Amino acid sequence: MVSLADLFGYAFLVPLLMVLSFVIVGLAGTRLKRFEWGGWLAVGFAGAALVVGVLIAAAELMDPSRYTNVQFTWFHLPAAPGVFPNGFSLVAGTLVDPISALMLLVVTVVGFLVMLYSIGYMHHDHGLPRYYAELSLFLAAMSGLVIANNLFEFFLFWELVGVCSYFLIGFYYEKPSASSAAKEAFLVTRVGDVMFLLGIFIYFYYYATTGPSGGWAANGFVFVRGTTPFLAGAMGGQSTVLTVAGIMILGGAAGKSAQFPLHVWLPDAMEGPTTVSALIHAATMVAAGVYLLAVTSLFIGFTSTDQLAIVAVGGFTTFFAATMAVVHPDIKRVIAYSTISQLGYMVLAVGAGFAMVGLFHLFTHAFFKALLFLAAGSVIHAVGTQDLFKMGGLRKSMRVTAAAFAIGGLALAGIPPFAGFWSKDDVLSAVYSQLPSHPAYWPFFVLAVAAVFLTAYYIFRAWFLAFSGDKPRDPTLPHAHEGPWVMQVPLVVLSAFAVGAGLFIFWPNFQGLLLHGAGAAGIPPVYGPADLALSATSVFLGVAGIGLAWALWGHGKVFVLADSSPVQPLRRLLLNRYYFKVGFDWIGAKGVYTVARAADFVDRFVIDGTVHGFERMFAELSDRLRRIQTGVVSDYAAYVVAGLIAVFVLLLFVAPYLVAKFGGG
Amino acid sequence: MSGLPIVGFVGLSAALLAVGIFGILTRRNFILLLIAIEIAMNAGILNFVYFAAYTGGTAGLTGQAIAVVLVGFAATEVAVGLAIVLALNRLRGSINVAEATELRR
Amino acid sequence: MDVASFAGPFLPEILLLAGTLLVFLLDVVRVRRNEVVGAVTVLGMALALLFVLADLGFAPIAGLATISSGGIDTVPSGTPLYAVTSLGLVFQAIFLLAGLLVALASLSRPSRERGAPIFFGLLSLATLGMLLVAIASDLIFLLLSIEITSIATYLLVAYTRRDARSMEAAMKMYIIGALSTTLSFFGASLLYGAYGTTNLYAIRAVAGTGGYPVLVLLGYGFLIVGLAFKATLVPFHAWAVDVYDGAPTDVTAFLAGGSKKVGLFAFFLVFLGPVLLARTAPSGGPFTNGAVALGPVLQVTLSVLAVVTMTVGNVLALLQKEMKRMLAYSSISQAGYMLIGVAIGTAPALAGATLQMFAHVFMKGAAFLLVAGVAAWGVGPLIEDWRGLGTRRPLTAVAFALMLLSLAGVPLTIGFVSKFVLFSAAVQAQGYFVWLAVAGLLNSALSVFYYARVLKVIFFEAPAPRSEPLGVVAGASEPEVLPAGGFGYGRATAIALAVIVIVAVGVYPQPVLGAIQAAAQQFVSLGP
Amino acid sequence: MTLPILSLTILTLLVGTVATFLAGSRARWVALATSAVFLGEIALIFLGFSGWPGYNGALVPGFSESESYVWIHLSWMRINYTVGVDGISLVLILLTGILQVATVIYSWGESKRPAAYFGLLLLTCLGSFGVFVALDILLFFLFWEAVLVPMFFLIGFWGGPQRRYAALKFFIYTHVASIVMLVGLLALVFYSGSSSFDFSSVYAGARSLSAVPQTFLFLALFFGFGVKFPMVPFHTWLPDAHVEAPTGGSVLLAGLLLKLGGYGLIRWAVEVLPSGLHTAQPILFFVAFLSIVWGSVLSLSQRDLKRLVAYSSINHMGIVLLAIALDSSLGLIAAVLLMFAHGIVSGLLFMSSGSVHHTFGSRDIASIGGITPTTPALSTLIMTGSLASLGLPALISFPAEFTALLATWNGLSYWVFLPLAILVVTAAFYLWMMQRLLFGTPRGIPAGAHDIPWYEGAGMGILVAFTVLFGILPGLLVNVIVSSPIHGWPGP
Amino acid sequence: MILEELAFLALAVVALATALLALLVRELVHTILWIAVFFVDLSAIYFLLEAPFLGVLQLGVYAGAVTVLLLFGIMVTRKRIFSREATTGIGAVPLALALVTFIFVIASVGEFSAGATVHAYDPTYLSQNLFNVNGPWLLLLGLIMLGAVGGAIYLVREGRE
Repeated sequence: MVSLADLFGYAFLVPLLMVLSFVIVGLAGTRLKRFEWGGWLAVGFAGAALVVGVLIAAAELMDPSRYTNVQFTWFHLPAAPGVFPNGFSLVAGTLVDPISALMLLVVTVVGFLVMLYSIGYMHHDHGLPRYYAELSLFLAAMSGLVIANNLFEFFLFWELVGVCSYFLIGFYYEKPSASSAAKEAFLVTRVGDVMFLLGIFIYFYYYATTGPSGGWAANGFVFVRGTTPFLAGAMGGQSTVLTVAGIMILGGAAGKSAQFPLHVWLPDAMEGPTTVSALIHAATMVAAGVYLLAVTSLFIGFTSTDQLAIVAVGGFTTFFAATMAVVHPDIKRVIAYSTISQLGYMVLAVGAGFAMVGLFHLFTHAFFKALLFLAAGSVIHAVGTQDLFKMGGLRKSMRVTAAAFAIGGLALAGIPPFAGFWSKDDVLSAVYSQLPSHPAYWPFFVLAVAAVFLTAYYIFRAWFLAFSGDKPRDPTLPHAHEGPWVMQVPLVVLSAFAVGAGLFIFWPNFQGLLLHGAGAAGIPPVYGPADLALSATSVFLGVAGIGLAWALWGHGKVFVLADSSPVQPLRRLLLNRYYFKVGFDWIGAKGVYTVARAADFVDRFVIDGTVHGFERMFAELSDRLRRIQTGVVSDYAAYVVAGLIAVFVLLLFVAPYLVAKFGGG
Repeated sequence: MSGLPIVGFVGLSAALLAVGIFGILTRRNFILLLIAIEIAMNAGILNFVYFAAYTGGTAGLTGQAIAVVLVGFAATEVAVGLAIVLALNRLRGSINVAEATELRR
Repeated sequence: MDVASFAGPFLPEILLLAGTLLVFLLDVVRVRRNEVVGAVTVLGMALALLFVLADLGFAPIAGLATISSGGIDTVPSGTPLYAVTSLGLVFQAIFLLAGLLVALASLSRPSRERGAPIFFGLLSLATLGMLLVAIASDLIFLLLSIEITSIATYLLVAYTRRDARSMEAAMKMYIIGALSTTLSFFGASLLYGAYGTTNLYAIRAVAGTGGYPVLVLLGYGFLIVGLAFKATLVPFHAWAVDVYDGAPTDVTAFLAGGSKKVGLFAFFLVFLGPVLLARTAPSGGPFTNGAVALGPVLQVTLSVLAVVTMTVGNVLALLQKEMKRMLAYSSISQAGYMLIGVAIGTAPALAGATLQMFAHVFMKGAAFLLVAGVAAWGVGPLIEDWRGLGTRRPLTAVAFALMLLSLAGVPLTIGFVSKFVLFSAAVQAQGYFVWLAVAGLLNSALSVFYYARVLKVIFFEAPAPRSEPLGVVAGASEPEVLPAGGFGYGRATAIALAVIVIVAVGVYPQPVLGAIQAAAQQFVSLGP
Repeated sequence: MTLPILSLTILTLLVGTVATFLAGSRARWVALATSAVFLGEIALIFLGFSGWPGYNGALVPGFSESESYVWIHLSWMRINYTVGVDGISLVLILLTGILQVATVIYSWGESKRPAAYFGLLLLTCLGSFGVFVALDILLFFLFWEAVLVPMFFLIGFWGGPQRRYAALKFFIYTHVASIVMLVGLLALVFYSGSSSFDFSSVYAGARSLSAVPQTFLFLALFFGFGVKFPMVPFHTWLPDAHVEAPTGGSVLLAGLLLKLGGYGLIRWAVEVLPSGLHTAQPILFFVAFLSIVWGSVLSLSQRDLKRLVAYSSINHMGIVLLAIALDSSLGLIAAVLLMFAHGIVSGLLFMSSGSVHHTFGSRDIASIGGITPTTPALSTLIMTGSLASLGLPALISFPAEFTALLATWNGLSYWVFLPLAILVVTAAFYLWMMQRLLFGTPRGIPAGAHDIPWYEGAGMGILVAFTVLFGILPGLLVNVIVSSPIHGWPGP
Repeated sequence: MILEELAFLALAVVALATALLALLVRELVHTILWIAVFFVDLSAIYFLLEAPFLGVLQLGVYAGAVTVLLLFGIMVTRKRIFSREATTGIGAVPLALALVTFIFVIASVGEFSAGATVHAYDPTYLSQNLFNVNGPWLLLLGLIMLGAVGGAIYLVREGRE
């Protein structure tokens, strides 16, 4: 009898299928014109991966307490005295547990849908084999990351998804802005990666001897199923170096998940195709940072200082990103800021100690945010611009899209019963439950709650600008129409998820998944009266935000702020993204590059100059000495006699002195 | 037979050597140079004779024998020098050594 | 005492003497064909070399040996003037090889030249003088033997009678040489005055036990200067550059490859005793520090001279534009390396220095011979004029490159092995001698500059269009072709021989090095 | 019956080199055949390494395969022809084989004196192989210098416009360094009271020296090997040599020559002078950090693609030095891995720089750009090389850099942040280079430019294959490195 | 005793003076004159030192042969026999060098005790020594002369062609 659980060992099939897709499409894509340049092939593989992913998730849902680890040794160093008394192993393997199953479900579902959507959306672009190959590789790396069973392997895929993101952002590489954005994305996340790496090192070092089974190092730092994180068990809580490690992990997560202050790259990453934004920069890759924090908090644990830092970053980013979304005219960037903001919620939840709550929000957010992006993509596909102020009235010609966007917006705004409500409410109430014991969380909690209002406002501002009214504000726009079925099906499916994903929480098996994933820590708090009040507040704020948006932008209105308005400087500040990008560019272009030029000068003229100086010195010396070769034999005789006297002086005075002083021989 | 003044003899040979060196350094006429070399050479020969006289025995005889050989050698050297003088004079029309500076630097 | 047993040990010298006399006799009977007299000379030298090698015990010809190995390497009793040591035999071999190379190459000179008997006669006479130096055990014998070589080489330099340059060179060499000779004999007289003997072994014995007066220091000072002339140490080198430049290039090859080593071997003979043995304190005097032994003082002095010599030689070579003068300066700096061996005075160091001299015959001597051959093609005296030789005459260029690389001490060449052994010995001696090794190695690094520059010109630069080779009308044919014909068989043989030795000994030095090491070991262990 | 496989390999390369020199227009085939045989022999060595019967492994303790013959025996110096391999050398030998075959194929179209060109390439590889197997100081030095000469000619004859200057500079820098190194090696022999130049006796003798002489010896050796690394501030020969060298020369220069320094430091200084390393550690750290920072920052300001890659080599070799200086087994493993990785990756990058030059007549990334539509294959290869060089996982540099940095953390704790931060700069200059050269609107592209010829692609393809293979399975290399006894690695 | 010392003193002064004069006079012929006197004076010193054979040899070889040779050289190279040497002054540096050398040598004299005995030798023993024990010296001298004669004649002979 084959049971679903037998599938757990085959989780590696998901990345493997996508690698196959990458290889086949990458090598043969140019000859597969009939299959949409390999696109259909990629969809097929993604479908197969979806099947595996769904089956695994289903199996895990059936029995949420399972942890299935399969691994092989990557490389092994024999025991040596010092840090690794039991040897040192790096392993690669798959770990199917509640949270990875959950993530796998998200990745395969959204991945498949986006792949399908791309068939229609990307149809007119060049370089499709590259696109599908890279997208396949991304899915491979992302699913690999999700089921990685140790930090090292995690980091490996983490980097790979970053590179895929780099390539896909720079898909339109002829556009300077695209290649620049790709570079920026890579570099900023690289900063985070570097910190992440240091975090890994610290963990490896500190758990080399103290981890389970005689040293974590010996059997490869595998995330071991357990009820308590290592930090609590092995190291007994607080220590400076572990705090540093936690901060480093936070840095890594902040880079990937675009949290303050490493958030600058994500809006610019919108230079890539919208499908890429939907998959990578909304649903999956950017969520990897949150996933990392969750995994770390579950398996390793954070110190309380770390937790405060995480809460601070998450809470602040929530509000900070939302403010920038408020004024932006670009439909994709509005959603991008919204992504940053929503990721902030997740980080906040993980930081407050509720990893599973964060993951739950991640789960719902993946669907409704992908939905929003795909809907936006549909719009862009139709009208060829991303400028909200040029659009208008699209509701009439694009009903499916308008509805999908609205559903996504409602989910995002946290209006019940849409998915976002349940998860966001969980986040807020989870943090709220910690406030009595951690009063330092208060300001960030308040920011997060305030962000709810802004969220509702900006997403409906976008909706009204794009869809309400009679006709586009820019008459030169082409006549809008819905995309082909391949674009509509994902919208519908995702809409369904956006409506219903939050309701999963009432399914006992799903709850079991969250409970078991969390182990002993991070169980969502039980609802009480205070939570109801909180829910009401957040719903009220959401509705208020929508109302304000309707008031200002409804029916195709355009709200124009007077030039003399006192909030005008604030608007400029927000439009310029708090001048962060300018600052980063200045550091990069002016600061570092100037230093580099100076170093180049030193290299050429000081170091090489010294060498040439020696050369000139010898040449000069040679020239001087050459002049004693006068050609007059009497002079030569004089040298001989002078030499004779010199030898006398040497023999009679200098040499005896030296010998007496230093000893001979 | 008692000794002649020791300082005197070594002094004389040293002085002759110095005169010879002085001549070699300052004179420009090849023949004068030859003469200067001979003066210096004679200083050495004088040394041998002098030290032979004060050493005595077989070793002393050796000194005188050296002196005899050196006298012959010095004469031969002058002969070779003169051959070069003549050849040089033929080629350059001058035996001023300071003028022969084609080879330099 | 029958003739054989008397003449036996000196068979090489006698053979060479016979050759010399025969050549002069040929002149008298007006047989002046270059090939004939040359062949006689080559034959004489080759036979002499054969017996020297046999005496050294080289396996295939050891049966020819005229000296039983027991007959050498013991301190001669009494005060004889000559004693055959195995190191002396090694040096005889070196000298004969140098003479042989030059004689072989000179076979290729124009056969109608009238002075051939004089040239070859003087050449073998000079070589004979060198052989005699190698067996000297008496200061006067040594100096007189050197003078044989000196007089012969003065005349060799002046040998092209109608060339004002070579006559000027002869004049300079003569004057400085005569001055140095004078100083040497003066020094010898002071040593004689101090010790009452001129026998080197006797001096060694006395100096080893009896302390030294200032007179001895002065005597050694004079001798250093006198011998430094031959060995071209700085600052007694100034003549050498002009003479190497002005002399007929084959003679230069002999001067650099052969007669220069005479001075250095004389350093071995004269200074090794004091350096090795005289470590007793002096008897006091106006200038000396009362507690210092003779040996270390001489070591320091010679070390300083060695370092100064190699450094100045190299620095001066850096900017030289003329090929011969560059090689001359390089030759001067090489003398500095060789002197290190004396200054250190251990058997390994002596072996290293000896191998260096052996190598120098084939590197520098052959290089000058090659330069002479190339000059005969109409290539000018400047290094610039050698542009493009690598493409025009690749074989010649490669041979020359090998010699230069060997001089620079690039591995798998004999020059590397010799420097390696020498500097190893310096490090092995420890103390401040390690700094000698460092100085020597840095100098050899400095020397790479000018060797590499020459290689660059030869291999990387396009041939000069203006230096039309002889016999080719400008523009009439492609200017890259030099006149047909090579060096001639003799010169080519000599150069090929040198190249073979450079590479063969560079790859597998054990036979040569082993013999030299054994000889040096025995030489050092001589003594009371 | 023992098979003298190492000597046989040297002989093969020697014969192949000579044959190539004489082969005229067929030189490239001879060179390819030699490379193929060489690879086969490397495979045999690998077999022998894992216990293939018939290898005389026990001759030199600690070396799996070794041969020894008398060379020069004097009373005071005993020099043998001794060769042997252990894990470290084996990895680098593999690198030699890979680079040789890749370079030969890449250079298939060389038209300027091909016989001499291929002959010199093979000679360089021969020298490198010799350095990696030599277990006698003289033999080691000999091969060491033997690498210098062909490289001098490769730069000086086939190089760019400034080739003479660059060749001379290269020769003199490295020669001076080898001199200091030689003094150090000689002193190693004689100060340790040994008359034998063999590794094993020097090893035994030198380790028993006290700390002070060990330190002096170590510093001398470090300088000698360090210039080859190259360590800042003795690095300026490298950019010039690379910029002027022909592509094949650049590849071997970066891929093999720099490794000689690292290998020499490990084999002849770190292993035999533990106390010396211990005392000199601060100096090494300083130099390593300086090189890391300097190389990376300077790469950022370069316009010439080759110069950029050359400076990045300085940066990477700085990490190697850092890993070696850590004095831990993990660090040494990381260093060897890094050297292997850098050899492959920098080879790839230099080949692609060469192809850029061949295709567009310039390597100035400020004046040509947007080449991807014209040359997609080349563009992909450049991207692969750059990403590998900046440490992308699943490519070979990643496990190496990861191990190195982990070892750095273990040894130096928070100091690791410096090389980590420099990783960002490294990423920055590669990304910026790609942005300017590969992406954006095409500019400065000559008419008629077309994608690279098959042989250049094949040469780089080989390297890409190994980049991926060992990137995914670094354990293959690590197992080799750790499988032989590790000489006196004390651990941190 | 005193007489001998006085004689030596006188001879030494004459030797020095003639040597200097030979080098400093402007007429070359006068130079030959002075150098002849110098050689004769040295020969006298040899007699004083009980070395009569050397004294005679000095007279014959130096005062006779060498002087004539030099005179011959002057005659050949100068058109007028009484030509003047275009001398170039004395020069401070050469003078200093010569003086310093002198001082160094004279300083070594302090080593010797004054008034050792002067030994006289029978020329018979001298000849035995010269031709027996130290015979090779003469052989070497012969070789030197062989080279000198052969080469010098070759050099000079060209002049007559």
